Amino acid sequence: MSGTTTVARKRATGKTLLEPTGKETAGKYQAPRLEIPVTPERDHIEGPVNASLTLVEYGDYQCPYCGAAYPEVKRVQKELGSELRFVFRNFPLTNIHEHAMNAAETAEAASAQGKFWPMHDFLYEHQATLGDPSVALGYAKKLSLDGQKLEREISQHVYQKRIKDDFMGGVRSGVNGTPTFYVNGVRHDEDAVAKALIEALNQNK
Amino acid sequence: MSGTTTVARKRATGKTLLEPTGKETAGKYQAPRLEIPVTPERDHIEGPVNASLTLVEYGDYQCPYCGAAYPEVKRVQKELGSELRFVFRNFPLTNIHEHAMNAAETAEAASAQGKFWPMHDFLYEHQATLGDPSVALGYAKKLSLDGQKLEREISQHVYQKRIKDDFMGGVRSGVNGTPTFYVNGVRHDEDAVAKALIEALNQNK
Amino acid sequence: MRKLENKGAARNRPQKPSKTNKIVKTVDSVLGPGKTAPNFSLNSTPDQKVSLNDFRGQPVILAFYPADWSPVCTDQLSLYAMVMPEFKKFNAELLAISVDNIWSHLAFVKDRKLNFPVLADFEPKGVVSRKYGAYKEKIGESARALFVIDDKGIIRWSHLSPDGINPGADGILSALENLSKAQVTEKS
Amino acid sequence: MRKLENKGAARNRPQKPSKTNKIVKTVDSVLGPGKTAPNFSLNSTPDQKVSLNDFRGQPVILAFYPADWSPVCTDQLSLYAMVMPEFKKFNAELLAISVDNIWSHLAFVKDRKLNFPVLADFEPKGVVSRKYGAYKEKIGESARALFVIDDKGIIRWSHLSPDGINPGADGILSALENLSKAQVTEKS
Repeated sequence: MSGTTTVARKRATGKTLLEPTGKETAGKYQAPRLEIPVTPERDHIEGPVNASLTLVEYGDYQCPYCGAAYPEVKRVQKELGSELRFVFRNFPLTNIHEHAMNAAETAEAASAQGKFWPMHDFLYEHQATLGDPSVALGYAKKLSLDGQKLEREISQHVYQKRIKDDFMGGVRSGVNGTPTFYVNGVRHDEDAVAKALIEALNQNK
Repeated sequence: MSGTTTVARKRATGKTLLEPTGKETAGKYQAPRLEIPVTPERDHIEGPVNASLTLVEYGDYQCPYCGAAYPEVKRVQKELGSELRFVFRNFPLTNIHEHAMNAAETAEAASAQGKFWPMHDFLYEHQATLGDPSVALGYAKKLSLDGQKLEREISQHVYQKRIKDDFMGGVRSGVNGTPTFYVNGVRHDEDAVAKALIEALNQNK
Repeated sequence: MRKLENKGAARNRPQKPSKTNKIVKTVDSVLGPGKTAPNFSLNSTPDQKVSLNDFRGQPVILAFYPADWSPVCTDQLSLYAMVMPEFKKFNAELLAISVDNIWSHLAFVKDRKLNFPVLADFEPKGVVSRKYGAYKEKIGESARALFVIDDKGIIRWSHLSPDGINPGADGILSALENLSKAQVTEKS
Repeated sequence: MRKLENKGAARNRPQKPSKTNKIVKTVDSVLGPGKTAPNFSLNSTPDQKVSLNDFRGQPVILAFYPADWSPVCTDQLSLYAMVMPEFKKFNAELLAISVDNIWSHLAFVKDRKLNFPVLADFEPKGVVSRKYGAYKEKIGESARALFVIDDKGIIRWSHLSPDGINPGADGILSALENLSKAQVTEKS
């Protein structure tokens, strides 16, 4: 029997898989669903909190594919306007990206001072500088953030638990690399380009 | 038929290989021989020029295996004393060792001022510093070399042709990696350790 | 999918490998829950072999995958290296298996910082993958198939990924959880 | 030999792989001079195939070798990358062939900075190596065998290395020289 079938059935019925299920017809593939619902109190949300369409990204600031997806998301946001809320969650691949955790901590520390999205955008627009934390700190100054507080919170890893919670939530939702997108709660297994994302968002209303 | 046989026969008879040679008995493997004879006017020789035993090394200053072989050669020299002449020729693997050519040029430039062996030894004893040319230049100063001349000759690549000639001569003699040793004119296909080198030198007198 | 992955890698701007292949080919042969997991002994280093039976008494995750070095930013195995601490909470071992040679595996493990054994189903090519129904005869590679095996060597969950879709770790974690619940029930 | 190579790599102090295996096994099957070189078509990238016949009209060096990523400081192929300009003086192309997958080859080519095609005799495993008598059935790898093929597709020189002995480039250069002399004679 097909393992794909097994998963599809599990998601549909919640039935345990511990007994052999015998021969059965292969089911249609179903992409994993977002297991951690969007929570305005916790999540970073760009766009109206109650928008009809939801795009969630699990991303890593150092991942080049996330860097490439960043302008695509901007295009999606421009196209769909107030119909869309965009949610960013952390999925730093610290084993292969040495600066990913520090960058995520920087964005979260900026968030504590109300500037998550400017810092998020800055980090993706300056991916090549992530090895030099002074660049992002310089930008924090421009944003008139409290630089001492920012630096202290980063060095004390105040937001590392939150970031790791994001990560494990992503794992449970079937994040399988970065970036992974969820379109209205369903994992987007197509290309991470504006056209495919917009199509999926409109289709899955 | 065996290609090994073909090569062995070629080396023995000089016969061309362009005609099919048909079925024949497999011959005994013969290691390649040194095609470029040791020339006191050109070669770097440590030990009596007319010593009865000759050890030739084709080496790369950045290669870690050459670094590991360096103390082994010292042991061989200590053991055999004036019976042995040791010859070092350049085989910089510039495609994988970015500092190998510069190091070889440094040793050759020191040689022009009569200090090949001290610089050769220094480079192998400081392999980890090859990325910082000031280290070897500092040593040149200690040796009372003309530092300006040394630097000029290195930057103008005065000895690069000589180094490349060493390299191609090595290729024609069957150098197949670094270090490659020739014991009394025959490629040493055993381990590059003192014991094996001494045995081969004494056996091959 | 492979072809698309490569196109992505060749462009100047990095682009995530396409996952647009919607036609899902199901393979009926992958071993399902309830079956005894066939034992095997494969090299994990040039000098060492790993046998499935070495891990009797603890859960084992088998991850068959097509090829070392396929050009994705984060591949399945890098993700598993990150999730290893979670697997360890269930006392589970992960063994990854492909038909690549052991030298390739060693370099790959080092490059991707993998923290679990990667086994060479190299010669005869794919013999272990075949036993699990996780071999693609036409292309000569292991399928992307997952198995969770219990402490007694019985397969309790299996999953075959559609072509080009990296399965993530969620299915494995659910299976390990179910396994752990079932064991608690058995004991009580 | 493999085992010894690995031991060397595992030690703290780098040590050159041992080459002490003195027993030379000769294989009678490697194709010899005078034979027509069997044509083949193998992937050099996931999208591109290279055929021997593409190079008709110029000398071709075929270098079969056992495995990508075997842990030697300078392997045979890195040496050939250095000697490429010399091969080019004879207008010769070099094609390297092993049973490794194309992704392994791509990563290996990048890592070792190889400047010639490296072909995947991957599936069916070793089928081209077998045609040249350059396949080791027991271990499922290509033998370390060299062929110099002339502009008309005839093998003019071949060489099978003893186990663990890297053949260097001298034999290839001599064969190319002889080939070039013979062609001058033919024309005059």
